[in-house]
Amino acid sequence: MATTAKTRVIPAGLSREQLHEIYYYLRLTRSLEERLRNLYRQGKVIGGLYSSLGQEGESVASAYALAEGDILSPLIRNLGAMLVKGAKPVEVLRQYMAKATSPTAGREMNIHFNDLRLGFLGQISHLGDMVPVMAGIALSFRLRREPRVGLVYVGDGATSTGAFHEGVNFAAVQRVPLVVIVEHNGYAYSTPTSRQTAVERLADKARAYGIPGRTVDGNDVLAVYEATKHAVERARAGEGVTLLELVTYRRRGHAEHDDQRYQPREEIAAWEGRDPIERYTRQLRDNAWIDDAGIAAIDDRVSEELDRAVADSENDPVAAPDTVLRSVYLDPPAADVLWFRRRDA
Amino acid sequence: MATTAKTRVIPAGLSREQLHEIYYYLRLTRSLEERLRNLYRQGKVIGGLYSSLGQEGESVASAYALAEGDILSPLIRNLGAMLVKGAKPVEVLRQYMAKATSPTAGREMNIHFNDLRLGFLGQISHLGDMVPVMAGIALSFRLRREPRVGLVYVGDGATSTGAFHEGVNFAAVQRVPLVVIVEHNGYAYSTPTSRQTAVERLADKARAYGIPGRTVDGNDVLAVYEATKHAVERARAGEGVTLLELVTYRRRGHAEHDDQRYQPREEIAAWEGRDPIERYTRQLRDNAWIDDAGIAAIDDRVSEELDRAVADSENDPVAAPDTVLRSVYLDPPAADVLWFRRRDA
Amino acid sequence: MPEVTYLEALRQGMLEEMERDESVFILGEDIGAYGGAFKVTDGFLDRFGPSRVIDTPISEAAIVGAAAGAAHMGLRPIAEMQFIDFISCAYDMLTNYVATARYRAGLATPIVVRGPSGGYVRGGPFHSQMPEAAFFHTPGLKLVAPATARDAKGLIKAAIRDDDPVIYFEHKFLYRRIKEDLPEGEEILTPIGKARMAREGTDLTIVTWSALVWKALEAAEQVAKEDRAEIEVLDLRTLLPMDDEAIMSSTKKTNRVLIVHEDTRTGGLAGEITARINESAFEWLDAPVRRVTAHDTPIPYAPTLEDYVLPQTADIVSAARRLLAY
Amino acid sequence: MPEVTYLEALRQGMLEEMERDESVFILGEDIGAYGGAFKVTDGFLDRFGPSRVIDTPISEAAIVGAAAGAAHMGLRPIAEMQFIDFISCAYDMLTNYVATARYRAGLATPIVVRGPSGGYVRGGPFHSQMPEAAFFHTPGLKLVAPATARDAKGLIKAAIRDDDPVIYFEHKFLYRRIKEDLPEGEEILTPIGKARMAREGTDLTIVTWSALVWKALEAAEQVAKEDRAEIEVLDLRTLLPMDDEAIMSSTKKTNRVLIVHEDTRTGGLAGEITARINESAFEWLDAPVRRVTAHDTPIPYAPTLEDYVLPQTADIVSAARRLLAY
Ligand SMILES: Cc1ncc(C[n+]2csc(CCOP(=O)(O)OP(=O)(O)O)c2C)c(N)n1
Ligand SMILES: Cc1ncc(C[n+]2csc(CCOP(=O)(O)OP(=O)(O)O)c2C)c(N)n1
Ligand SMILES: [Mg+2]
Ligand SMILES: [Mg+2]
Repeated sequence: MATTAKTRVIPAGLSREQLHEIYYYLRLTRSLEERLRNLYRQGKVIGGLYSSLGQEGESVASAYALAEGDILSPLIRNLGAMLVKGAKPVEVLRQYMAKATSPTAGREMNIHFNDLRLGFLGQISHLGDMVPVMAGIALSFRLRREPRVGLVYVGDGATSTGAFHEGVNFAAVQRVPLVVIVEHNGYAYSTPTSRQTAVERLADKARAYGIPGRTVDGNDVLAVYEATKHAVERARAGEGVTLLELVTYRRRGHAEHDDQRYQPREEIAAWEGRDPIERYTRQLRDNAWIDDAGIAAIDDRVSEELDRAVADSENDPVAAPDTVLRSVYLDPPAADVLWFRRRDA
Repeated sequence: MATTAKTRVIPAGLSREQLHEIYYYLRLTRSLEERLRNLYRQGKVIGGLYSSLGQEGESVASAYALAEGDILSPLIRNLGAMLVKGAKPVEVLRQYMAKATSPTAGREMNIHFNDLRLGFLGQISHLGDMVPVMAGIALSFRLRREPRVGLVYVGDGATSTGAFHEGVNFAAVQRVPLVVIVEHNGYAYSTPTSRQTAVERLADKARAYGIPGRTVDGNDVLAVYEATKHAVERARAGEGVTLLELVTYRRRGHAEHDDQRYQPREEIAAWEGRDPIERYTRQLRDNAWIDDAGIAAIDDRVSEELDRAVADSENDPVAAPDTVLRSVYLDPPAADVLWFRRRDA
Repeated sequence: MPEVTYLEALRQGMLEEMERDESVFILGEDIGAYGGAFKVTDGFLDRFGPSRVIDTPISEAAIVGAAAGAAHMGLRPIAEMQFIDFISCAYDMLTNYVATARYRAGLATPIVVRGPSGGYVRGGPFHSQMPEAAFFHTPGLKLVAPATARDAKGLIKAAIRDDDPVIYFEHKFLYRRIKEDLPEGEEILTPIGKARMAREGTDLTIVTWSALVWKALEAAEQVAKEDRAEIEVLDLRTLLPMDDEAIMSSTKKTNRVLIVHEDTRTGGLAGEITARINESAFEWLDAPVRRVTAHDTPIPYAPTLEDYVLPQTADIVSAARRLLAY
Repeated sequence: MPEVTYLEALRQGMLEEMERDESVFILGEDIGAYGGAFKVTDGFLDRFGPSRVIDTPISEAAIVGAAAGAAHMGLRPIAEMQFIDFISCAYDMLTNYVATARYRAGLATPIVVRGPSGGYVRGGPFHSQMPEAAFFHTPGLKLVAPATARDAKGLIKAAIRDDDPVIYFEHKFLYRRIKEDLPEGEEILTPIGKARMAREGTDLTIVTWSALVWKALEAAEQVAKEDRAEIEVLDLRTLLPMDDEAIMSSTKKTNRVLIVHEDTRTGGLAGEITARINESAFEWLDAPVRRVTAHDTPIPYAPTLEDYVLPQTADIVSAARRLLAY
């Protein structure tokens, strides 16, 4: 046998290739955010920059548990999930720089874009609203008897919204194939979870809806994968909604401008020690599921891809207003040009 | 000793007089609704008529657990609670007949009126909205360190609203002195609870908010009193919110016009057998807390009071439009009379 | 030709579309076993089964949001609000999510949100609203408000087929009060965006819609008889997008315009219509554009009070006379 | 006299009222330890403690509802929306509960709901809204929208003292962009319901408010220089109730009116203002009332797109010239 005695059976039915692919997405997410941070510092990002540092593990692993045809709705910190579902780094870069070539042609910000064919639905800013919408997408799967599953991410903070409540309850009573992932990262902007809700374990929120709730270590990539996979399979089997609380930590501020003064330094440091990517890499290495050369190869690939993506986006033209009035409706196809902008009026 | 051997110690620290007073409110509620039904049949009620038949027990007993200074917000089926808090039958009659003399001078319907001095806040139709408002009232108690408590009623159906969720969560995390009573009466209009939520016990909804939840037999007057009293005392002691599920049954339709075709006849019959007033009366009698003469005296008093109330309302003038534009604001004091109604314009 | 009420026409429209197109389904509170608070969907559950007639929890935001999600996937949901007053609970979902979905994300959201609207039924402040102005202001939504049985049917069918989100305000005062002969085999489709000439006239144009069309017609008859003036009544039918052409051509014909709506004055749609006439037909005006609307208060419950606050036929007559005399 | 930004003036106004009146408190998301997304309440927690500066869950309906409840009991809450765009989540609570409380139930609800509003900051569709039209239509609410630092202070103080619910739209583009000398000891109170003459003129009236006041003034200067025409600029300050008198008296003076607002055209407040002018000053008009507004789309994110969709100084100049030439 080629593998050493240290090689353990890979859990959760994953193959070696899949483990490597997960590593690729983790690295891609983190590195893409690093590139974005550079561009932000250069003043090339329009508006705010959001980071998922420390949360890439749960984002990537949960999305990885979905199959083709399944649809997820990401949050601002789910860049990783979108990449898994096929969003391209160049698209993300173009979005952040408001380029004409971006998926929304400069109409929307950052990772607010979608591709339902690939399987991700773009969010709006209003927290909680995507839960009912995803309940409806999952409802359409049930109504058409398609073996597809929906997955929606919400933050600890967003669990306080009325839309979250109405959406989860609706989904639960309609038994639609939906997985609700609560990313418990300790803060909603500056608000610690203890000020958001009086429960300790956000998984307990599932009790209000008569659905199973489970708390998972969000920085344990394989545990997240396994738990999500199980919830996805339940949903696909017609057993309805599952709520997963993934416990993790937001290591950077709400957005790049946030000085995080409300996050104790030691707390941040402690979570640095639990970095999900390092932990996963160690696990891969310790179990001999990958070797150093393998890691280096992936890292290089990521680096090259991102070099290309930055080059392919940075100098693109900003969106020009010639199309800006189109597609408010399908019909009429464009909004009126107002009189003070028309030469003839 | 004058009382017989059968006399048991009265539970929940209630006195005999209080037991009799509770009986009075139960009878008053049921009889007032009977009077209203007559007026409705005579076409004197404007719009719909709502009945709490079978729920008077929980409504009266829970309100009875409050002290002076406490404030409750009733639902359409909490006539009993309002009467306990000091609303007058004549006011209710005038409201239902849209009289000029009614508490809202004909502006609002049925039991949608309030008296904060007496301790009840009028509801609006939009289900769930009173929960945040009562959370705010309870918050004001906490902020001012007043030893007062708020109590809000919601139906099984209203637990599905976003406002319910936001309000209970807000109240729980702010630890305000609030009691949330979920009247689980089996239906929301025609919708059985099984279509409203996937939980069996609505008390479980408390789990989502980190507050205690308890299920109580809503047709057991003393059990409701005791449970509410306990929740009120917890709140008054600064221990925060309690959610009580009172299990009962809506024996009439959503409103008087509703044919109840969706409620199985046997189900209604079964609950008739569990009538809270009969049960309470039996309990009073069996324990010799009242005798037949005592009951007859209260029944007579109720009857006389209602005769008077009907006489004092039936022939009152309907509201005249002379004041209808006033008090949209404190300042300006009245809305404009529109030009087509003015002689001078 | 059978006589059909406004409510029955609406029912028929939905039934026909549900028969025609499997992707159409309906969801809302008490619409299944109970057939809806006004029995608009009576019998639908038996006919189409529980996966196309879905009783929901009391969750207007979720009803609209779920409809939007299903619509993205190619279904065509009709979401019923038990009373249109409760659409306010879905205001965020409609104005932020639904209305912008095509613009920001290229998503088709062919949903219809409909419900019993309007006053004159002693419903009090929360069962009498006509909340058209709340949504009129949001690009991406379409708004329709039929006045006749024919249009009740024609507009619901058109709304269901429209690829954009449509809010359909059905007037509960009209449900069983008006009847019309509707041919059975005929496919009735009322184009969205086109007004209807409800009465031709030469001396004054009334622009109106929904229940007020009938009061305007009554007023026009009275003025014709008593004042020998001919009022033209334009029934807008679609509020957004608005049929500017029809409004302007009638304005240019009669040179006097009265806008009549049931909503409050301040912020009601009459303002926008006045502005558009002002912009496009100012020179044709022989008198200021004026409006007959509700007073600026909530809608009170007592019949006497409601009748005072809401516009009545006599108000339209009085306003028309003043405008004619201008 | 110290130079004070618009944001600082707003802060000062709240601080002064909180010092003056113990019943004033503030609640909202991240307003305590963090001092608010824009640092408007920076330091408030230290100064007033956690029972007067309350960090809430992400629950706009509960924030507004709880404020209303506390207000019924005699407190005077200021509810912050982190961005005013999220007020849509409290739309039901505001329009149905809060706005009607006095009318239907005799309840005083002296709350202020405020938050960063408006565009020109590359905030995209959900951080750029100016949702005045959504509430303008509801009797029972008052709406204010200061343009200057003085009014930022004067209106927040007046709003806090007002016995009716007030929505205070503070313009985030102005926060740190404008400065004004504000005397320290002076009690600044801007009366609610009164417009401000921002620039006197004789040839054309611009009716506007909030950030657009500044663009209107810029345009007026340019027109004065290049066209030798004097534009009067009326800053409404309060949107509801509106200062009709000021609008009419300026209209009657200049005989030409241009309404300028940042909201979309259809359903924006310009419609109502046009209707009012039409009703009350039709005979004084030498030209149609016209409006410069945003285009009827959501607000896009890219600077180029946002600049196209929102009204700019050049648009006002172009519109004013056409009106002057009418
Ligand atoms: C309805 C609503 N209210 C307020 C906001 C402003 N806001 C944006 S992100 C955020 C915090 C979100 O926290 P959480 O849900 O925990 O997600 P996280 O950022 O931690 O991933 C807030 C308050 C919003 N987007 N939507
Ligand atoms: C937000 C909202 N949606 C819909 C309605 C219409 N409606 C009035 S009562 C009712 C059923 C209420 O059921 P429940 O809460 O169980 O109270 P119950 O009538 O059983 O006491 C419905 C759907 C409403 N009032 N508010
Ligand atoms: Mg969080
Ligand atoms: Mg019920």
